[in-house]
Amino acid sequence: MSFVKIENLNINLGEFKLEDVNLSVEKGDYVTIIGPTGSGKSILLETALGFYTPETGKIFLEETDITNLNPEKRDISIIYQDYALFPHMTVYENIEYGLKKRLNDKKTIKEEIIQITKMLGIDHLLNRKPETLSGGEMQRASIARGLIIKPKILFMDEPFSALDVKTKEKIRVLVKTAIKKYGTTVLHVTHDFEDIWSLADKVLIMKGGRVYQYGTPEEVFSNPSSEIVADFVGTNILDSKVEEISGNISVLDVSGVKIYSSDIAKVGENVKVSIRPENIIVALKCFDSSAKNVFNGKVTEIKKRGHLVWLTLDIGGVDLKVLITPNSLEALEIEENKNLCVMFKATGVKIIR
Amino acid sequence: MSFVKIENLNINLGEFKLEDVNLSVEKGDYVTIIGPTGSGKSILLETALGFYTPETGKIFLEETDITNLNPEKRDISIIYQDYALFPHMTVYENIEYGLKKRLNDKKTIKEEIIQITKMLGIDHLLNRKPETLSGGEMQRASIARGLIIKPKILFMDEPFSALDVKTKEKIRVLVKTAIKKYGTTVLHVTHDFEDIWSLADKVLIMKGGRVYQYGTPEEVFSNPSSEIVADFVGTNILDSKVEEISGNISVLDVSGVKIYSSDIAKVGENVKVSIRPENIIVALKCFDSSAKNVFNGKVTEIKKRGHLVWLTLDIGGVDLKVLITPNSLEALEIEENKNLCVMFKATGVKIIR
Amino acid sequence: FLTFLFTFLLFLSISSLILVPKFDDVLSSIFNPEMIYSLKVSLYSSLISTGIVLGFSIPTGYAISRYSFPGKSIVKAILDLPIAFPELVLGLALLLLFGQTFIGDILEFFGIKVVFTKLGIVVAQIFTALPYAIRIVCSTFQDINPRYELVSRSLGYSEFETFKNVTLPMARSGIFASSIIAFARCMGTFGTVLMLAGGTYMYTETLPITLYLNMSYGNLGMAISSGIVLLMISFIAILIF
Amino acid sequence: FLTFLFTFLLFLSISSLILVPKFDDVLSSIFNPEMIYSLKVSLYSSLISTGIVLGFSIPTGYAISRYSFPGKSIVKAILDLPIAFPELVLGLALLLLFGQTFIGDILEFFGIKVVFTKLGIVVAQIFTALPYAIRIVCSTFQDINPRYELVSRSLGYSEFETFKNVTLPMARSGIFASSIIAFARCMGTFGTVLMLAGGTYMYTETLPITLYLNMSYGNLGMAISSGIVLLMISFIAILIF
Repeated sequence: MSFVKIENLNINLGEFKLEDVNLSVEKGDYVTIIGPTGSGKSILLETALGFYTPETGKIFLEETDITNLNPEKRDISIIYQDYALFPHMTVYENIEYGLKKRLNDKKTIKEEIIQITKMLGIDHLLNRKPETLSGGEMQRASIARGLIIKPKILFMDEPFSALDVKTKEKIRVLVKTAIKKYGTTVLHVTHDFEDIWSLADKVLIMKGGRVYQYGTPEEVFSNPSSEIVADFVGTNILDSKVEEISGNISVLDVSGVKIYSSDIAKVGENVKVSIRPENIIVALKCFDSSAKNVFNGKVTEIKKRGHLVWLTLDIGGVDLKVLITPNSLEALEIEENKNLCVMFKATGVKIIR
Repeated sequence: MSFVKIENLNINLGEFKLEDVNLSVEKGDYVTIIGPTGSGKSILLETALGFYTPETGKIFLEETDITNLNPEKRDISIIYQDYALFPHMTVYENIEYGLKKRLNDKKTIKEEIIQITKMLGIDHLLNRKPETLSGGEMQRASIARGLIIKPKILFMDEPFSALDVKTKEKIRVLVKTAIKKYGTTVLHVTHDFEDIWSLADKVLIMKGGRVYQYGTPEEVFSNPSSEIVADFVGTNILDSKVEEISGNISVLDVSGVKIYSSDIAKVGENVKVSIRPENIIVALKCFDSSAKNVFNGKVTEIKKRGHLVWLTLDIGGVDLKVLITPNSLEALEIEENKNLCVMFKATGVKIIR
Repeated sequence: FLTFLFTFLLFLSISSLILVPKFDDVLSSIFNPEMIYSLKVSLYSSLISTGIVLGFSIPTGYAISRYSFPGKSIVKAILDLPIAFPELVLGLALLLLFGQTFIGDILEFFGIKVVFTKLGIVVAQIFTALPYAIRIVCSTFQDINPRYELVSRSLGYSEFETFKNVTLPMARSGIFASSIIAFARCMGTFGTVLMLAGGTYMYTETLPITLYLNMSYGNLGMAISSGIVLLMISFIAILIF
Repeated sequence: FLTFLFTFLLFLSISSLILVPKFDDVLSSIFNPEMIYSLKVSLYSSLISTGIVLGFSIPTGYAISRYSFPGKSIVKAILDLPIAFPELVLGLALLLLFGQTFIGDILEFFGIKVVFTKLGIVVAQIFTALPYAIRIVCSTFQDINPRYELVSRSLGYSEFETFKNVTLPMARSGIFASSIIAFARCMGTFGTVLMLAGGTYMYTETLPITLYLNMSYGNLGMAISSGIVLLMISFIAILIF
């Protein structure tokens, strides 16, 4: 059985709810939970923490049923976006608070606090009150307070969203180091894809209180299980009909355009396919390659977005979004209405139904 | 003289302040104002709107001094992040509110409201109260209310930051269309780079109440005027010393590595340079090209970030960040400690002092 | 829980007020001319006072919530005073002000008598209820984000038009609440009215005064009846609210 | 502005209270044995009442702000009542409760007399001040984000330990404010004390009663002096707060 197991969890708080949530997390996993506002991400954490009582369903931690245990018996720490540092205690007292419940030896406590605060770079702030700190410093203090008691699981509820971009990046690195060192299992609610790329082993996609997909970031982003997930992670989604199966390849008809996919489906079935924009190659002229799908496309739109360029290409009536670098844009002298060769591998075409 | 001109604006509200802000905006410009929290972005708008009285400085609109004019005489609309729709009025009454002050003819008012709400896709919601709408619908209603009076300038204070990613994209397109149609001049405060790429003609970078740079997005991102700006927009910043000037090229010494820049500085001067990560090309072997700067580099770090990959390359002791696509990563079989050829043009090396 | 005990006792005491006396007794007391007279005095004076209190508290609350002006903190402190301030002392102070200083003399010169008159009731009620009303109205206005007003002004409306079209409608429920509270305060005020207007039988007699006067004559039936009438009016006010 | 007029009048009336009487008169009145007795009664009873009120209001406020329990809305409504509820009616209701029902009989059987005794003063003061205190304490607790408590519990502390270590220290200023308000209320309450404890000379005589008794004897000097003493105590309480 898994380290954490959530079974058929249901709860309805009016605005937010959970519907039949099932989840299992292995020891040491770093799980990010992502989804639009109102998807029930935070409720899931607070229910697992014991703040809400689920209507039905069970929560297991190390094979023990903790569904009705008091929060203080669960051995789970939580870190909030607004830090929730106790304003009447210094940083030291805040971090010490959970630890002194477990340890009696003042010296050991002090050593451990100094160790973790050094690691997080806040050891010079121990005697300050939280209100005198910057956002990033407060967040590091709250992480130290949560981690130092070596909880079985650490929950983080959008921990970085109140911080600016620079601070965010710094703290992500610090958190990664600290969590690796403590070997903590983490459930991290976020709405920032960056958190997934830099921290997550697993991603859980939620919407409207339901779990839509759970897997490694690569799995979820390259192979979304449903339209909702694909839509959320931002790939090309095309409606198609399976025309025939030849060998290991499905031939799909997308409004008259034939696309090859290495995913197998039943002939005659209507399926949706996902093609990631960064897996599509454009070139001035088509050449022999391992790519099964080769088309002539016309550039209909060019959008510059910071470090990259989104092209929209029309291949025989089907619009495809393609992602390239500004360098390629210049090198290929791409402009609107220019004809290009569009290539992508059959393995890049995922059937998502 | 410019359409809008702000001269030496100073105001101090304790937490937020403006220091010697100067700005001129041409008619029809779409200006985004970006900066970290507390940079005084919103204060700038609310001072220009007449909510705060500046301590010193003047604000001109069409060559008229409006510094001490009442807000209702300035002909500026504002759109807030929290929509600020009047809760006791229907959507129709909200949009009508500003218009009926200007027009007496009920029929014309109705026609104009129907026209703008159709354009924004909220014409079916006119009889609803704001509280019954979704965030995106409320924001569109508040945009309609602000635009319909054809203000000389439209202010937007983080208008999209309460919306989810999908809604944001939709509304950006709608706003772009509507603003083009009305030919409105816009000042738009944001913290989202996406707003700049999709909407802005000009970018204003602020920090701590000061203006750091003002120009087109391309100018600001490819040629940041100061370290603060460069740091904020995310490029490679290197400390260097000017060794010699040969022709139109400066030869810079960056901790022993020689870098060529097409920007000119004085010999012996210490300068900082900015190199944008997407302007650096990596290849398996070096070849002849128009790039002046060619180095052998070792990959020290690979970070996958959604649609792209950040590499850190060590060229003779200097770390460079490089941005490539996942396709290139695979094609070049890049992995840590691999040696690659690193190339960038002298025109890509900007001296920012 | 201990609280239940308190709530229970309070509840019991209110019901004992209603249940202890004989029904006939109460009924006859209610149609007693003294009771009808004092009910009329109470209602009229409270309605007038509530109107005046509202007229004062809306502009004052708006000014305090929106502007900073010299002496604002003093005004706020003085408005906070009566909350923790004995009614009786307020009544005595007003009595001295209108009875023994030049202000009283000036008013009397114009034929306006405040002390021991029905006008005194109104004045006493206004001074009792106004601070409460201003506090509620002020906090209502403070809860309205000034952005709404700024939006209205940017759409071309002057400050006064904005107040009328936006601020006032948005504050409606708070203003309504404050007028109910003010009315209930005016109805129930005893110490201040007793001091300033005196408790004259069939003249400056409000319901609390009736209760007190009859209590001191030992006429428990009348006292309880006026208590019940007061209680009913309070209940009705709170139910509306 | 109109408000200045009101503030000014209020200010004038308070100063007239201090300035009108002769200084000697006031001084001699203050050292009058009646005054000293009633000051003692007032201070002792108010301190005791405030203590009891705090003891009640902290757990009650916590329960109301954190839990939903059957009858919560009833408890809240009843606690809201006295704000718009005449003091005098409350006093009468308490008088009937303790004087004419089985509760009074039971208490008397154990030798506890509430009506027309000093115990009555304390009971009257508690019932007057408690609703205010609970409201303030409750809103203080409501302003504390339950996340702090959840964090404390997730760190291994039980609910009671969390309350002691986190909630109470964070609510300190609100609890302090509520005790000051409660004390000032207890000192100033008149109608309730008059009804339940009676205004017996040199026995159940608190400062407001002294003011009233002397006023009705026509002893204006003593009345004004007790008003000033009350005023001073209120001022000191508000200054601390």
